[in-house]
Amino acid sequence: MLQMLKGIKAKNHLESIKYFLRYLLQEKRVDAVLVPKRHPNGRSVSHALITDPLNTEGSDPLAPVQTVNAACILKELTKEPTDKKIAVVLRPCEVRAAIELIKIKQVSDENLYMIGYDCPGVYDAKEYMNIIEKEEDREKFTLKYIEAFLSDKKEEIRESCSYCMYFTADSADINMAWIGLNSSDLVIGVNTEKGKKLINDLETEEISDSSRRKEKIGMISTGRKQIQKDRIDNFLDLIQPCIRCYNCREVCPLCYCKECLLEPEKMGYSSVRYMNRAIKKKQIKMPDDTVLYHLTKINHMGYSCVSCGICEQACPMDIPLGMIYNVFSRKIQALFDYVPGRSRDEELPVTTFREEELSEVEDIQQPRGK
Amino acid sequence: MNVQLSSEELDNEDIDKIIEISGANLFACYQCGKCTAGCPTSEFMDIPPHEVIRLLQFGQIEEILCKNTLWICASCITCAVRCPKGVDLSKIMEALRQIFLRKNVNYVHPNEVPNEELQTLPQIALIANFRKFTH
Amino acid sequence: MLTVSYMPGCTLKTTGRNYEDSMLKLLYKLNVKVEELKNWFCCGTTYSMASDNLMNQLAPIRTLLRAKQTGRRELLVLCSMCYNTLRRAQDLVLHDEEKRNKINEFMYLEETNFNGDEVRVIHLLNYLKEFIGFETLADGIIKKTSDLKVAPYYGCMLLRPEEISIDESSENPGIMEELFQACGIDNVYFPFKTECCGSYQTVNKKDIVISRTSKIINSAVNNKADMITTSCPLCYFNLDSSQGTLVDNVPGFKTIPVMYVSQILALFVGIEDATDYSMHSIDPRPVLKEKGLLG
Amino acid sequence: MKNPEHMNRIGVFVCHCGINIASIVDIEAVTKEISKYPGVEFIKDYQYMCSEPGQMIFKEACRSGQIDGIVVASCSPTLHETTFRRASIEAGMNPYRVEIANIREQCSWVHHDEEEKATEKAIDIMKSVIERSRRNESLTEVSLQTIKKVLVIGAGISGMQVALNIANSGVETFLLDRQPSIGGRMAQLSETFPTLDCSQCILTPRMVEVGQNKNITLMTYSEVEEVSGYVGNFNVKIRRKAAYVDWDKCTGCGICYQKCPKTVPSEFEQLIGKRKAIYTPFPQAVPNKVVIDNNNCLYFKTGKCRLCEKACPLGAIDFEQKERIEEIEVGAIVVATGYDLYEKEKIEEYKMGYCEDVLDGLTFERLLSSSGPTQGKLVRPSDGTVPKEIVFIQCVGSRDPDNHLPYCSRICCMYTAKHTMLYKHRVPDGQPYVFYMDIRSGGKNYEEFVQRAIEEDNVLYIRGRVARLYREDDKVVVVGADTLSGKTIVIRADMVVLAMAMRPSGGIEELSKKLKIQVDGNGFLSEAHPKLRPVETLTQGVFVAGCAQAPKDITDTVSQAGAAASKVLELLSNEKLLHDPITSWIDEELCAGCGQCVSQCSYNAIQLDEKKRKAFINEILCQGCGACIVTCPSGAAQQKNFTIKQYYSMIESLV
Repeated sequence: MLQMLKGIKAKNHLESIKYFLRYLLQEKRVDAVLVPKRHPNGRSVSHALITDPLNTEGSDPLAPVQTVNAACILKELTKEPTDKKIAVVLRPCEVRAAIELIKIKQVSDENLYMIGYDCPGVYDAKEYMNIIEKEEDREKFTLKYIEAFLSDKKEEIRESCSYCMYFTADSADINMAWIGLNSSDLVIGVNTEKGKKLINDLETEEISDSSRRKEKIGMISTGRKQIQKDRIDNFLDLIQPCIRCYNCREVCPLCYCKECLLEPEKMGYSSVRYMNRAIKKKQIKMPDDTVLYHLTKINHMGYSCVSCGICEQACPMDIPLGMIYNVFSRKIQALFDYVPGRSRDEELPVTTFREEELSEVEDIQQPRGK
Repeated sequence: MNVQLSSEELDNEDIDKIIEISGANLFACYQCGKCTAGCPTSEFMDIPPHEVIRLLQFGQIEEILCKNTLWICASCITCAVRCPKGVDLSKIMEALRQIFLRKNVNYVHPNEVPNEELQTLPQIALIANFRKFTH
Repeated sequence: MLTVSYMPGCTLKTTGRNYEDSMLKLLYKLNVKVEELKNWFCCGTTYSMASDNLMNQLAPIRTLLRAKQTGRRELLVLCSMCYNTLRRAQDLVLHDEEKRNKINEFMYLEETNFNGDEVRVIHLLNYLKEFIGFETLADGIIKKTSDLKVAPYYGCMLLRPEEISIDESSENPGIMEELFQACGIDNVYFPFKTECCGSYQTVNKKDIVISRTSKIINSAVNNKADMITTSCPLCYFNLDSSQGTLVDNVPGFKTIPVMYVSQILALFVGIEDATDYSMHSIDPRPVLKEKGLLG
Repeated sequence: MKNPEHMNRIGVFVCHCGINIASIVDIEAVTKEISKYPGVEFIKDYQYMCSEPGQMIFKEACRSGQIDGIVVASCSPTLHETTFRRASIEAGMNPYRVEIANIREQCSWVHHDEEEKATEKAIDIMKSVIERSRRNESLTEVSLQTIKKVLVIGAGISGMQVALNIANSGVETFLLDRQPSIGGRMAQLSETFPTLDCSQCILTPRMVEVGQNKNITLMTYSEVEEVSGYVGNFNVKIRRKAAYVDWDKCTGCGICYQKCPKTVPSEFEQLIGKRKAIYTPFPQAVPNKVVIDNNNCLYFKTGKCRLCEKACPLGAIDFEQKERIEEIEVGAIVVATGYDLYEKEKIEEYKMGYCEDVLDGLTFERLLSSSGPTQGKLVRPSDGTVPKEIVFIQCVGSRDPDNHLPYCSRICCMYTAKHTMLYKHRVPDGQPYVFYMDIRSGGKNYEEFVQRAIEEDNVLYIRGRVARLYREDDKVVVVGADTLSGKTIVIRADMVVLAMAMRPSGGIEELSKKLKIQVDGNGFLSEAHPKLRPVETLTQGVFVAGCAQAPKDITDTVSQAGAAASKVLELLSNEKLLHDPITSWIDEELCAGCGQCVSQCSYNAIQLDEKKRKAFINEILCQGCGACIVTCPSGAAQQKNFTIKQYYSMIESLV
């Protein structure tokens, strides 16, 4: 159920978000706020950890660019326990990644308040830099972009956003909503007890009619579903250009190993062995582990992948990694009826065994005969 | 009469047909007799219901078709409900009737039902009877 | 006001008229509008258990299609045979995808398919329990002082096979007892309530039916029942009509009237003109008068 | 060519296994090829490596100091790995440096018609095992102290027997039961087959023996609350239920229950007899102490009464008593929780016949028992008349996969025969009938016993099931079939005894979860191996006995109890337990603390230190199953002598 925060009046969505963050800091509901903020030169945005309410000016979480999946930052921020409360403003894919990381204990949400928001999608970072360069009022560009989104003008958002089905942050503690809503007031959904605590004595008003929002969300979802690919026929061709830079691994919010299993030294490969193998097989491909690398990564991360697409953006060879991950991981997740980041209570598929799965095994072991 | 058993005798097309029509597993039956014990009409039968399955296990389908048992069965399904092995005897009886009737013979001849009976009997009795006993 | 679709089946228009009439009047009094399907088919009266022949399933499925087209979720049936045939056909379609497709392919002229779960075939007893409520029914009872003892007879088709049973137990159904108890009507211990009456054997093997019904009737009489009550027109016929023969051939045989559930309920709620007593071969009027149910 | 990193002096022994291997695999070719393989320092083939002379060759090579790793190419490691490892110890080498290459079951036997390929495969198998053994470490077994105490759960004949056997060997034993007294089901029985001796007469002395045994601590009226630890070192929390009586003071004199005004049906008497709200289950109870049933006690219900308190000369009544948790430490646990009967209410088609005179087998036992509610006089509970026609129905709920339980309850054939005889001895002019499907009388003197019932006591055995029961007047009509004559049989019986199916006693599932042992599809406890390890469970240190494992009669129960006791004693006879060192370990450098391995471990061997964000493995609990290794994406979980690098190099040698 959505509600309107009554005290907050602002001229646009961006302003109302800023106002809300400032309020949280002023009232000492939290000690710090983590939010994307416009650079002094105005070209790009990056995350800032803000403790002074005045410094919330320039926050621009809606800017259509994502340079990092913020869940990665949360790993750093909660490495050691602190008693400081932090409100983190996240895109829906970042919320979902963060929830997955909480499950595997790489992020501690003890003192975190996740504030998500309806995401309009982003440009490819390079493209965004080119566009913003030409813009005169870079502040207003974000608002212009949202308006275009609302009026259904086709924007060239990056591919992985164009088929994203989870653009509302329903599993965050609080989600800020604007799609399908008329007012520029701050409308929020409170999804957890924690979220409730954060706004507990604020005056709110329930929004009774959210049918237009539902309709709009439904419309966007249907459109996006059609763009989604269902299978990949030329996987080997697609990954052929891979130069083994491992950028995709570095930016992936869910790759959490301290040292990747696929580092050459862990394979126990000595020069002698390379040579021996080449002699035996007549030739070997160098570097030789691109296929293994990508398959292993999908195998390890497939059930948790939130399809944020940051890997695709990071790939210097323009391999459509976002699409590849989306197709594979959707299939894996469907097998287990699992949606990463949907709920904190849903256990990771590989860590549990459901009873009906057990009977599947039994059926295989004891075929029913005459 | 002796029943001579052999593998050919047991591997019988008619038996396969019975299994196909009824969908019942004849070989699950362990002859406990609960079907016979509960059958409301077994006292009128030439051979009791459990013996029908036994003879089918022996492949002796002709032995059964010449008995009245399949025509006495009133399809009350008591046997199937109680069977500890889940063998649906009511379906086996239906299959046996079908094997007989599909040779284009009638067991009951509608024309021979006396006129005054036709007047008084409820339709459901007539239709059900003809459905079970005519081809 | 409740409205329900209704499929009478063949016999309720003829020898089972008392059943339909009393039910219609009863439900009218209970503020239920009963809408007979415009275009129903004979259900076949007995479910075909030959799995390789689907022709016999077409009629019941067509009837269910008509019910689906009314847009209502429930299809009320009274006759036990109809109930059994429709429910089992529905069950078949619901659980066997291959057969469902085959049947639907065959009926290509129909406007829509039947998937098995669109319509619930509901028997009168369940309808009274779930949609009207035995308490509501009891509120309408005006003949509170009668000490009529009924023997509720279920027969086979409402109970077996287990998966289509109207009650949770095929062996120990209790819905009629529950109904009578709620309405303050006594019922007796009746161990033959689920034993087959001989069914369609009544056409060419009367002796079987006579043997069956005599056991059922004796059990009811020995347990001090005044009346056997049933909800199946064939059970009714077999139990009622065989008593003439039994009186002639069995010395000391005691007769007992057989009535439909709805006939009895109608009397208890004060509808006296629901029934044509001349259709009964054992006239229930003497007992009804004795028990103060008829003036 | 020398590999600088790893040990590289490997001795290889190729076994011909008579002609089992040698007739298919070309031993000479194998030896020639393998001797060239890097690191192979020594190679030798022999006709039977496992024979005494074969082992001599092996040991000599070990002692030579020439080699530091060994590969024996022979049969499956399950057969002779231990043989060669033991031999290596005798020769002064670490046993975990010995590996087996299976070239018999996995090679010569399965490729007996393709000799050339078999030879190639044998070479490949050996190469890969050589690769693995290159990186093997010398391991020593983990040893742990064992606690020389045992907990036996369930104090029926099975648990009592286990406890006595163990205690008589001088090992301290705790015997636990949730009932106030030991004795279990056997205490309820009248006479026993096939000897017809009185159950109480043979059981009571045993109960006294248990009660007086210095090494046995009775913990009746108690339940297992929590089990932690592992073989040799279990920690068990036991809930001692509140008896509201100070058992240290109570002498079981019985004045209290004579005074108690509240009478309720007795569970021990299967509800056909009575007991008071303060009671002992039966007069011969051990320990002879009373308990107050607070669900029925007037004081607990209404706040008034306390007559027992006033009557007790010893001041033992304590209404304020609370249940308490006691902790014990034991080295082994035996589960002997016994059975219950399947509820007769579940048999729908018989329900119309149910009345006081339709009994289950155990109730009939109480009716026969001279200490039972009728002092052994056989009369109908309904009206006290002597039943002249009595029907026994076997397999009720048993052997009925479609509606009830699929298995045979195993004791019913015999106890029904016993029931018929005991009935005839009490009612000589009565007629017993037995409906049976098959008579299973496979024990010693069992068949003779059944035949005696048929021949001497004129019991009429009718082969068929009963379809239905119903009441008629004061009789129960039994409608069954006799499949031998093809007839439907109707009997107007005065009494009907149902041989209800046996099933594991209630609560076994929760208990099995606490003990981390498995139950089978029917709820009985699973043994480790149906033939070779019938009293062990898959959890080390936990054993089973009696009907908790499967239906069985007293004879078999006592035998199995003895077996369980001897397995326990075998376990505890060692000062220390040695644990296979092939366990997992966590590379702390790599562990990211995600905790996925923790949920995968079936043995609770992994713990997560949330602060350090690291997993730790308790190597005593670890069974080396490898589940954590498969789960760990980082490769932080590793198994000794089965490291990822070892696997890589094994694969490497093959592709």
